Amino acid sequence: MPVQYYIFLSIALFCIGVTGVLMRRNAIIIFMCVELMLNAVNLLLVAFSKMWADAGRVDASGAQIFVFFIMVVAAAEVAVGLAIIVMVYRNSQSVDINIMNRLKN
Amino acid sequence: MLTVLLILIPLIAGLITFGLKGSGPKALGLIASLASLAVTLGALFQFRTAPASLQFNASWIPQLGAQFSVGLDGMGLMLCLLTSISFLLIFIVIFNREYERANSFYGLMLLSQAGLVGVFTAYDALLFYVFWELALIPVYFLCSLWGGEKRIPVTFKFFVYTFAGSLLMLVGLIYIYLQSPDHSFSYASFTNGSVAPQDQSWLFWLFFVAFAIKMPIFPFHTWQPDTYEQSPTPVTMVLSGIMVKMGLFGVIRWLLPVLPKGAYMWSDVAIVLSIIGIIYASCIAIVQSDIKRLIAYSSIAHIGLMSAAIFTNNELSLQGMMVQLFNHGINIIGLWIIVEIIQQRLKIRNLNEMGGIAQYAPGIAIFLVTISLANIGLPLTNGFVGEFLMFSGLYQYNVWFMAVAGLGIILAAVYTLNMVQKVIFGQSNALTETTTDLKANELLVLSIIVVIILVLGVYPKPMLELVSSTTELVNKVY
Amino acid sequence: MFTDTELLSATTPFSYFPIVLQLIAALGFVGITMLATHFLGPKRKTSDKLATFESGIEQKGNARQPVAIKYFLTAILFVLFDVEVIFFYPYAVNFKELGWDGFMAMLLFVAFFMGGFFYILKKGALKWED
Amino acid sequence: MNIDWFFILEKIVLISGVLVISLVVAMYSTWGERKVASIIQDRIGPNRAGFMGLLQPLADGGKLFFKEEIIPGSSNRFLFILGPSLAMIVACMTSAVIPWGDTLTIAGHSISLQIADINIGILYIFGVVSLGVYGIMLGGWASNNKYSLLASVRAASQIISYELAMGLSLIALLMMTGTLSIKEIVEQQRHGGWNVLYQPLGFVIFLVCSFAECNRTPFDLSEAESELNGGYHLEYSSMKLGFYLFAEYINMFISSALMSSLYFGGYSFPFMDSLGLAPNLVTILGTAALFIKIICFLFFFMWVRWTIPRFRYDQLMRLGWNYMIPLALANMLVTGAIVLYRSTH
Amino acid sequence: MNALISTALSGVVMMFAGLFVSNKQRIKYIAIVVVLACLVANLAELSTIEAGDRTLYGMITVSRFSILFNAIALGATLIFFLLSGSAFENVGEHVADYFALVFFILSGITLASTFSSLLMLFLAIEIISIPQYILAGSDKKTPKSSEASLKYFLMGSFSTGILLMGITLIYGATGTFNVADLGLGAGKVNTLALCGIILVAFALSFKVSAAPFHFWTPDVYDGSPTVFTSFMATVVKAGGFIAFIRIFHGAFIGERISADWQLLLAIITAATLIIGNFTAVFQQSVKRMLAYSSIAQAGFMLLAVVSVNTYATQGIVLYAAAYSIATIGIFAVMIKLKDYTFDGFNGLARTQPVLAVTTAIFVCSLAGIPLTAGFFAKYFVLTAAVKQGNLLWLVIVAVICAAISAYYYFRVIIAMYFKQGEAETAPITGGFKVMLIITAAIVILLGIFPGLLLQLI
Repeated sequence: MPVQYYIFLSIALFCIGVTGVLMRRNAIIIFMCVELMLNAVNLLLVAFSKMWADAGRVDASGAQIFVFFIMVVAAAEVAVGLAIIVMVYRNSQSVDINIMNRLKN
Repeated sequence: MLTVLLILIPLIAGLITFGLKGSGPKALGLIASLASLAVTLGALFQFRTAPASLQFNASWIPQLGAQFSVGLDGMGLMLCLLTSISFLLIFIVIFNREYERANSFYGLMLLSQAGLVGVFTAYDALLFYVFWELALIPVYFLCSLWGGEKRIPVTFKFFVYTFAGSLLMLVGLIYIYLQSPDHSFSYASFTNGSVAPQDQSWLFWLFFVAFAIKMPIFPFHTWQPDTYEQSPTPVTMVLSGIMVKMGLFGVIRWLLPVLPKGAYMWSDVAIVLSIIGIIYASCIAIVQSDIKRLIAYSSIAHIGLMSAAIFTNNELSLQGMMVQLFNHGINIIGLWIIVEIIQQRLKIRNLNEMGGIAQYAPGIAIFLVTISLANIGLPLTNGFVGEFLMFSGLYQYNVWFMAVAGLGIILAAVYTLNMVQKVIFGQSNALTETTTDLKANELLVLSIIVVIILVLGVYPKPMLELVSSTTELVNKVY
Repeated sequence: MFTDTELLSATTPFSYFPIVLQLIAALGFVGITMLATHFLGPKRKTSDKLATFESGIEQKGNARQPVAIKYFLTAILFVLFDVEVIFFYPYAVNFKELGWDGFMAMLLFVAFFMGGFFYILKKGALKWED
Repeated sequence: MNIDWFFILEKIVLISGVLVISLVVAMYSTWGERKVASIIQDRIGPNRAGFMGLLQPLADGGKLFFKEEIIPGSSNRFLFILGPSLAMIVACMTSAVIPWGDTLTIAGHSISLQIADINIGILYIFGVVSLGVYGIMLGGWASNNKYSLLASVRAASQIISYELAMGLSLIALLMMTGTLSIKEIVEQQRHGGWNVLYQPLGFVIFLVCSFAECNRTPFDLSEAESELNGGYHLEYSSMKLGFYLFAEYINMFISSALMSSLYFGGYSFPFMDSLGLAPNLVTILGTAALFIKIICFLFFFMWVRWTIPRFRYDQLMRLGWNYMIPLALANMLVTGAIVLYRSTH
Repeated sequence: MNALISTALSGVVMMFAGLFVSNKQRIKYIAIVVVLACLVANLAELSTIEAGDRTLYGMITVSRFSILFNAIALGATLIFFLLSGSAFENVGEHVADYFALVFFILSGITLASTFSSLLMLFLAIEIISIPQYILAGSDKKTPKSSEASLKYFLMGSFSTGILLMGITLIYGATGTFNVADLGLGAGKVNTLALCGIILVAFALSFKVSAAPFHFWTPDVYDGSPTVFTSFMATVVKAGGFIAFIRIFHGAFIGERISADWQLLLAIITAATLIIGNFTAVFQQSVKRMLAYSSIAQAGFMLLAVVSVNTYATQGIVLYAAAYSIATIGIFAVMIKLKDYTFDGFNGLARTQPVLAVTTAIFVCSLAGIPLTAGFFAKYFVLTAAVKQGNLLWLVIVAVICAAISAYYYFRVIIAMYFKQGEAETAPITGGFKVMLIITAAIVILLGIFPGLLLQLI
């Protein structure tokens, strides 16, 4: 399949993620949208890696290594993020980011 | 080396003063200012014999092409002289005053002296900027700590105003620095005309605003009357006697030679602003009833005339203006001292509540009259020489300007004499009847001032000679 | 496209095609069974029947309360360690080509892994008895 | 577009076959379980429906269809249905990469008895199996029942904990084989020896983890009747309950198949290449061998269930984290060192 | 290289120190010794790169500049530990873990100053960010803290996604992650690459809290435990900037491509300056004021990013040092106070003259008054921007904002010196005062002789 398909798919996924982050109010859903963004990037990286490999670059596998790094970092983020969300939930019985305006004043 | 000493004496003395207790600060302040005066006189002597030896260069930030470069020319020497005399006089006058946290007060005073001398001696643009700011900080603290009721917002305004102005100047300095072929802040590379004329046009404003705020010129003057009013009088003396001269000095040293074409382009605007300032300040002064504010506005008017004179591109008026730098400083300090004395005695500043002091304190009356006349510029007083030269220069530049500015003289006479009349003549009241006459230290200070007024009024030649070298230099470039 | 050789060589996306088929089959099976049981079974609903079961006593409150934090901790630790385990896979597959150098690098990795492991053990993250 | 319809047909037949066999095996596992239990406990077990009760599973299955479908009022309807469906789908999907046998040649077409020979078969299995946790979690959470929730949380953290050790134990195997394709691993064993000979420890760890992954005793904490009233599917009835039960048995079946393939040679049997039989016959015999191995494993699963008591939860977690993981790592390192040593000397 | 390894190991050391050492005081001392060791290890590498920059597997490049920056970051951290290390105890139980997290952040910063591959840039940014999320929420009992943490986390991970997309697009356009090989300057501007650059700019703006991506900053800085706010607003922010400047000056330079992002960044800079300064004016809490001021200061540092010349790189180093030290100092004093509003500082000059004087010096440095380090920091970034030529409007905006900044900074001085009141403080030890004085002395020394630092570059 042409690389454009992957590019469009991942851009679409990324945009869905961005929209989700900006529109949704539930911390967990926002977080999932962020993960969606990261995975869109992963897909795109692999697609580009294939593209450049086809174009004859020998170091194109670097992008796939990058994907691994993203996954690891995403995992670390998940770990921290879930812990934070659990903590917030236990503190305020809610993960709605709108009610967290106590900080504002 | 003497030049460095001139900065170091007040600086070190100031720092030491912070740690002193009791009457130590007072004594040290006096000693330091005496020493400064002595050094200044020494420098004056050396200036006649070996002027080059007053230059001092040391490495500071080689990466930037900034040097610790200080030196004294005629104008600088004159202003240093003014500074050392003024501080000495101030310290003598307030010798019998008790200030809360005296060590901080005297320390800050001395630090501001160091900053002022630094400004007058710096021959490196960055150094000049540093001193320029440095002179401001102690004064800010002095006003805020020992000033009147509304001191905090007022001095804050003053600080932010001047700080903003000087930051603009910093941008200008940086721009010129980057334009200079050898990437140096030295005076020489600033004045060698490497700035393109189209750049000079806008750079002029960066500098001019900074200096105009300091002088202050209409419409940048709004901080000034409030600050003068709210500051403790010794600080007001420093502000009006010396600090405003920083602005004028800045124009002569760092604006005209550096951006001659820019100054030429905008001289009309600058003069018009100055003249508006004269008339505006004089009119307000006439209706003022607070004596401190009155003198503050009168200072705006006088400074306006001086700044107008700078931009006339005329050797005569420039020379007159420089002499006036000194004379105005002496006169205004004299006035402030008298105000301080009156305020000390009566605890009021409202002119309408005063009157008849002449009967009870003839000494005050005599000195007030003398100094006021000098301030108006009566012939045979020191003010006359400068004003005459400035007016003649202005006349050559544009007769209409001169005519309007001349109106200022008349107005000055009106409000000054009005003040004199209200304070010392007229009906005395219960309050003014208690006025005691001058004490020894006050008498001494005022006498010195009057002597200076008269001597320079009759024999201004040494002053004119002192500044002539600077005038020539400026005129050559301009 | 869709020829034997293409499908059998394990490098193209098409070798995953049978999996898609199986997914369709599984979905179909599950869906049909679900529908079947839905229509075949009797429907006699009573409120007692629809109440959640609590060993015969009255239902109390909502069940969805936070459970012990230990479970979350386990989940978080799993995420972290699982990702580290994933790193072993590409290494294991290419292990012979990488030789002793790769082995040393892996030893370092294992050392860090064990460092983290030891840390959480000492921190009591896995201590279930209070 | 040139579509190979025969190929598709072949795959559809194979998939249907595998699915049917999975279900049948699962059904008869229930029968087997009861029989094994009765033998071990010295009783008779199911014997009414058909010969030796062989029709019992069919009766049970049919019954589930006709039971009333109850969805508790306070549950989340969508997730409540999704849970068992997901569990079942996942169970059905894992079989896709198991090589059930070598290739058959029919009418010039060579037919692989593996649904999809992808080069990352093991990763595929891990990926799909970890989805199974969702089935349990969703079911337990959607029921809105305290027992269900607790059971599902327990099950989830148990499964993920043992997944780590499971993954680690396989790495040692991968170091030896150098591939992630299950078919290739089996083929290597066909020519070399069975992997269990070289990886005994790895196998044991994998076996233990399989027990935990399938929620089998002694790791069936999530279904501990005595404390949780039946676990995460407490609120389920009719075929939805059936799905959970079936899924569990299918998982058992698949892990048996996987263990057979990874450690016991899969469809290969001793001397299969030296008997000089027709290739198709060898293939059929190989498949039969695989199923024998699978049945042995299934029996082992049941044997253990009726022999060993259940762990306490803290013991279970401690075993998983404190012993299995370090053991698997050590196994990996030792294997790595030995393999490298042998290849360089 | 040394710095990277030593800081990462230090983090591990601190983690385990927490397991074996129960005395919190002792943990602090361990941390101080360890950070000193890192500093020494970092400077020891200076001799090995005499011959030139050292590149490691195309991933990181160690240069004089990076070592110097790391030295500043480590030095600032040392000061931070010395001044505020004991405040760690007040946050929660896991003191050693907090120190460990700080060290991990430091290793991220060292990576940010040495990366030569976009992969390492990403890692650096993440290693800096993730521990911060934890630190922000480390005060588990306070809802404010956990909310700050959640906000920071959500926004931070969002920006990470943006950053990654940017990097990926750049990769798609160029086929390499290596900063030196990107070759964006040559030839026509690639739209894909430009999009990537813009996304990277947005993401990094997020991380350094530049407007309009700054909105998380005040809440997070306000909600986090003060001692960590101090670190987050200083050293960490400097780390973000070093990444910013290295990627933009190192990789995205070209005839046209620079102009494209320069305008964008110039607008961001102006917005940051204006928003940061104007909103800081209205704050009643010093902590919140410092949060906004950190945005404002970020605006000044962005000036260095916008202008591509040597003054900018020198400026960012000087700025990082000046800003970090001064802010750490103010925070250290603030932690000792009972009340974080301006009124809480009232009369501090009378009750604690040493604290007041040093705070005044720090505040002056932040405002950019001459003879403090802050002046030369501002000087350099302004020079860089003036040198750029087409950014004079931005310079003017900057200096006006600098004047405004004097307004709110001096409110602290006004409160301390000119207002009546009895500022309540926690007990102040002599050692703390000595440390404050030393810190203030460093600020002044750098203000008089910035050459001390510059000659190292």
